[in-house]
Amino acid sequence: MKSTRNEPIEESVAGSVDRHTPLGLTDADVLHMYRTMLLARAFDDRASILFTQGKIPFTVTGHGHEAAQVGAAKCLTPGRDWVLPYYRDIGVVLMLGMTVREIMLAEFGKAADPNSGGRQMPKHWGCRRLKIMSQSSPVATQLPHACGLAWAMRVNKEPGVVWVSFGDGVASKGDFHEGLNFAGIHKLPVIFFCENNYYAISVPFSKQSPVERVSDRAAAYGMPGVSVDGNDVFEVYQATREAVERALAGEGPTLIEARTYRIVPHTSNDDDRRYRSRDEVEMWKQKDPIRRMAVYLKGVGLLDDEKDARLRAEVEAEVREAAAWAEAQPDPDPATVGRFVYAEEGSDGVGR
Amino acid sequence: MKSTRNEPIEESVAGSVDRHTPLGLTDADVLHMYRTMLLARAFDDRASILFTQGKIPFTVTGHGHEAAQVGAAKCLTPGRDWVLPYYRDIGVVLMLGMTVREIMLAEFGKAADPNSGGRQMPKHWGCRRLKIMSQSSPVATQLPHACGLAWAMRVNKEPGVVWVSFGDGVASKGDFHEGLNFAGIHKLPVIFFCENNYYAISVPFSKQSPVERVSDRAAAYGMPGVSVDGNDVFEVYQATREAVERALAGEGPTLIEARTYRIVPHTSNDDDRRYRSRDEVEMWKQKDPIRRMAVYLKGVGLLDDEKDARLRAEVEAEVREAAAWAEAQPDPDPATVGRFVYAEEGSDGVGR
Amino acid sequence: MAVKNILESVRATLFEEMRRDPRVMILGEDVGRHGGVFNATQGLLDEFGEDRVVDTPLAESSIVGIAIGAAVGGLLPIAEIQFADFIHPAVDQIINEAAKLRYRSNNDFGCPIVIRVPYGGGITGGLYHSQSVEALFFSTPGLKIVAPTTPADVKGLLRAAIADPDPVIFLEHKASYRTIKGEYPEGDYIIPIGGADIKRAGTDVTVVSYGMTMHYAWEAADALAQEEGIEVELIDLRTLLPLDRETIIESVKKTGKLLIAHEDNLTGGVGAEVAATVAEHALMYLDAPIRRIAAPDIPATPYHPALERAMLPSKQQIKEAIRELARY
Amino acid sequence: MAVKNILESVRATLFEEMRRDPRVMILGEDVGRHGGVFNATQGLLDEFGEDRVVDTPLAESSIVGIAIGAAVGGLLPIAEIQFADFIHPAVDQIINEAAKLRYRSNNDFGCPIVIRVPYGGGITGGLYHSQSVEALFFSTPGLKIVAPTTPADVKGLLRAAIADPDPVIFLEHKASYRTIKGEYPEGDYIIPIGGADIKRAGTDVTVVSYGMTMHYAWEAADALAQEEGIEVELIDLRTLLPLDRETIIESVKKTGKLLIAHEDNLTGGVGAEVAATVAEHALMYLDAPIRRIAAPDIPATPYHPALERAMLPSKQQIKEAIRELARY
Ligand SMILES: Cc1ncc(C[n+]2csc(CCOP(=O)(O)OP(=O)(O)O)c2C)c(N)n1
Ligand SMILES: Cc1ncc(C[n+]2csc(CCOP(=O)(O)OP(=O)(O)O)c2C)c(N)n1
Ligand SMILES: [Mg+2]
Ligand SMILES: [Mg+2]
Repeated sequence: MKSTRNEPIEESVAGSVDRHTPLGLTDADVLHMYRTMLLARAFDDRASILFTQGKIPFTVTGHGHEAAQVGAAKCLTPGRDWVLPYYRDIGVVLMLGMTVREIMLAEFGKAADPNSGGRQMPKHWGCRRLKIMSQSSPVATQLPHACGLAWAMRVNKEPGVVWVSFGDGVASKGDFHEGLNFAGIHKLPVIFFCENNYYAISVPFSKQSPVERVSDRAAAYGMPGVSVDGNDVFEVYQATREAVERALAGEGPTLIEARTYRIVPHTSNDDDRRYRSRDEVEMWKQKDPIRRMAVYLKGVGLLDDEKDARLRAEVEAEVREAAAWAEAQPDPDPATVGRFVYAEEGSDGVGR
Repeated sequence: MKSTRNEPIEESVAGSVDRHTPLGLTDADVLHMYRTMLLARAFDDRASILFTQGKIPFTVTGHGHEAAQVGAAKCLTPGRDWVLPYYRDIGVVLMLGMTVREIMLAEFGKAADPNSGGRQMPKHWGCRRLKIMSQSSPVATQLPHACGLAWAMRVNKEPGVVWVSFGDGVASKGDFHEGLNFAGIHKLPVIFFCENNYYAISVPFSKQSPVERVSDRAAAYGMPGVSVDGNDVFEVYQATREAVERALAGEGPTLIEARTYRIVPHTSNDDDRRYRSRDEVEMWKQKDPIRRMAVYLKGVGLLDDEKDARLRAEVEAEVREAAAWAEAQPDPDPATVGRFVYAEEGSDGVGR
Repeated sequence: MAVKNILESVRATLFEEMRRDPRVMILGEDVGRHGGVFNATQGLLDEFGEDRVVDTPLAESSIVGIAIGAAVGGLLPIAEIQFADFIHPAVDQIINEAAKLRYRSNNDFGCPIVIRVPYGGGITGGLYHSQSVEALFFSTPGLKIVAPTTPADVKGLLRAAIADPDPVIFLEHKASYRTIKGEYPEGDYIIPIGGADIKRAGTDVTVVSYGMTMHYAWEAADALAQEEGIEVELIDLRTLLPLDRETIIESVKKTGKLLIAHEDNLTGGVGAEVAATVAEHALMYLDAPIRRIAAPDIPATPYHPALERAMLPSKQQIKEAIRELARY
Repeated sequence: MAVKNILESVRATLFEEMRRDPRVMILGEDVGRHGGVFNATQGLLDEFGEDRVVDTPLAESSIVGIAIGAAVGGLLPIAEIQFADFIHPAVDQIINEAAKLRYRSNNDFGCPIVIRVPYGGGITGGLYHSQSVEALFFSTPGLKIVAPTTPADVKGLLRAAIADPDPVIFLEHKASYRTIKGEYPEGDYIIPIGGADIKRAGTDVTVVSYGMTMHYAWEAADALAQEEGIEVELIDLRTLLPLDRETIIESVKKTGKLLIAHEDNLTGGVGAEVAATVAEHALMYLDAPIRRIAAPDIPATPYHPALERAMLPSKQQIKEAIRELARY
């Protein structure tokens, strides 16, 4: 497992060596992964346009994180594993089966948004059907939740793992420490997945961390820590699969750091020119994980320009259609603003 | 620096090799250190008696931690360094210059108690004169305070270090993580001193920590971590002195773990038979740091039975006298209960 | 019926509930091998094992956070915070997570956790082993706060809290643990959360209280009835949130006089909301200004008993206030 | 005099104070290179350097904890919490440490820190970028809480907060940042903490408010005076803690009618204490039940604008309540 900074695309994926078959991934798998990366990107591009058009008040996107998200989520089993993705993780929830229309409902804060019915900002995931636990905005709180879910699975003898993701900024927080500590003590089947994009909004990693890698912190919790090139979907897949296997085998948690870059501002409210150079951003755009995946797929003969163009047109159409559809869906009814502060009489009670 | 469990006394201190002179400690120094250890112990024995007699409602003691405390405090410079000792650290505050009478005032919660005027439980240290920052009961909060003090010293170009102590239980808390992280990032002159007695009340170290040593966590914060035999005053002294030197040289913080044992219950409210065997406690009583120090001093010819008895009688008398004196001092005036919620008009204002 | 003190009632109810429902689990500092620093969980580890009785590290934020996750995973966790004074690191998990989980997920997720919190002064605990923390959580919709005062109420409300689909803070007054004794109802006894209890009916003055102060008010009321013929209607809130406004309003409509007494400090306390409720909904029934008795606005109970006594509301204070109101 | 909006007033005051006193420092997330997510600290790093403008890790408990230590070490730290919604992890440091340091040390130590907190809804921030957190701290003796509403008040009170020897929570309503403009006083302008401000004198109804809601109340009052001749006495609390009870009581003694309006939710809000104070100390002057307008008791402002509007108190609501009170 490499733990250095990402290499330029040319070096790491050029050529035509088949990397996916040895990992047990079929051609269909990798094409689906690629398509999901494209879909995530197309969605986020569309969301940014909707924001610019003034159709939605806010958005946050995963631009640049797609390989990390799709590579990791490919290792999860929807319906078996509990998943606690963070606000950039559109690639994760797409892989788990949340539909583009569903996500678009959240973007508009519509009544039918399965995540929160328009009560939370977009990309604040949550969906019992997919075992995606509802996420808040305060960061790091979800790490202890992941431990509690893992405890319940252990006690209830339910198979599976808990996968929880977060940014590099989160590694500074108390709840990060308390969560990893508990998981380490009890060897819980939790995969802690950090998408290190080197910034917490504007604060560079060097001002957040005294150590070079987030994974350097794993040893303090008696668990393995691995750093991977987060723009390389196969490195991420391999590390996550190994972590899932360890967890399922009862060997406990793993901390994975996927080193990547957010190639756009923090959110639609942010102006990243204040805190980082255009050169730096450009340099990382050259390492765009989607381009890298395309180069790979072409190298191994699974993709050509025409097919690529078709796929891109497809996802673009899907996203446009979903946006138009979602925009036309009913807004939340103001009369519902007071509902579900507490469970309502006749609801299905405890646990819901 | 050894990082194994404490050895039985016989092996580690028998013989007559001079260990203190090479460390730069004079004979007077080590005799003073020994006397302070005796004084701390005598004080705590007396406090326990006062509790049993119903003269004070509560006490918490440092029984067994004396070598760790005195060895560390010997490296500090009163009036220069900021010190944030925790509730077991009677040995530390005695070394810094808090008097037995002053500490006894706190034991009775008397009006003249310099720590809190009877507002806090005993052993909740605080004394501006000695640069001992006021401590609360909630644990771990003091670690970020230590960082803030170090920041102020740096900005104000004041020489010195910040020394902050805590138990093994504290290493589980969010504030531990946030404090060490900040100190590591900015290479602040803070010495994090953990007195690991293997229990947080009843919870054994194995249920608190996935790693064998508290010092194993230092690497996550980019700082050196050392574990020492906390019952060996010279090991503690040496490690602390090195940490002070590093801090003064601008090389940043150190995490020191002094491995020791609380040979009495947690506090006067606790019954430790519920959670640990008498054999275990007996085993550690054999390693009593005071006995070890006495054996050493006798070995190098600085102490004989007669002098030892005289010293013990002296400290015993001092403590008894202080108890009698303190008991007779005025209680806090109930009319003062509302004072100093905020600064009062005409007080010396900001910073006080 | 057996007689138990508050502590015994807590413990007995925990045993019953854990036997009844295998989903119930306990977690917190020293709750296992030690049995809790107040002995509330003694014996549970032996009977229910390490899966269901968890000695956690010293880390309150994660204690509540783990409970939340375990609840979503299908268990019914009871988290113990060793002293109310140490609940503050868990405030984010309680207020931003537990209390908002149902609302933010539009009812897709609930958070059936109980947080047991020994609180209150009068035990020479000093500034950090005596705090009342109800005001800290009282402005948090989504939470329920329960503060029972008798062994029977403890059983009935603890069972209701465990059965509740939403997060409940269960306040146990430390000074009552061994001093307050009473009947412990057998079997399926349960008290719905949300209802105040009229501990004593009366016509002259309404007294609203909870916690240890309720017991002082009760003694004061009994004494005044006997000695001076003043008949107090004593309302034990029992549930602080959601507040049972109706019972308070109805009583004040009858008596025209209101005294609120609690140990938490005055400003921003539960008493303020009680007073405001009456000033909004029964103002024209009031024959006298509303009175509040509370701790003074100081950070917490100081350690020395002389200071502690000067701080805590007393039976005598309550008696005088009732008398003044009755005569108004 | 220059005209500035709230945000510009905050920034200008920070510049002035940092120039005036080298002990003043700023710390928080994104306050340095970025200049703050609301731009409140833009330019400070360039002028004052990294010693005095510190980009911290994402860790609120330590942001406040470090500020406390730095204050004891002789600096005057201003900690920024990026959004009020993220202050909860720092509650232990604020309530148990900062607010109790002077009391617990019997005046040996003080804690002169300021915690700047952008708060409030109306900016489509959803459940976690819209919260009002004043009730969370309002029951904490040892703390001061300030919530200025005009650019002049911002300057005067921010200077007072920095000069204050005790910890001050300085609430800045996000919806006011760019919408509220006014004169920015030059020079040594300072407003003592602890005093409410009568923004409008009147004889018919007393309205007590603060924050954005105060502006809605102000508009409502002006409109009612013009349209219907109802003269409102509008009290802007400005300081929430310690509460200026006298100004409120005096006003109610004059008008006999009281409306309290705030954006925080009803139960346990600052309005409850205001109502209780009047019900205790001016009850017999009241000619009508006290009215409170507040957000409903839901966890926070939902994201969709339709839901957000349904939640936040409006000028229209306030107007109607005043009218009803005036006619009572
Ligand atoms: C407790 C808390 N404090 C502050 C914020 C405001 N905030 C939102 S995202 C963010 C930066 C997060 O950085 P990182 O964890 O690296 O994730 P990234 O956005 O870079 O993917 C901050 C400070 C928050 N959401 N929660
Ligand atoms: C935040 C917090 N939670 C709980 C407590 C109660 N408590 C007091 S001491 C203690 C154990 C501390 O253990 P450790 O840090 O190992 O120190 P030791 O007492 O063993 O020296 C606990 C849980 C506390 N003081 N603060
Ligand atoms: Mg990041
Ligand atoms: Mg310990």
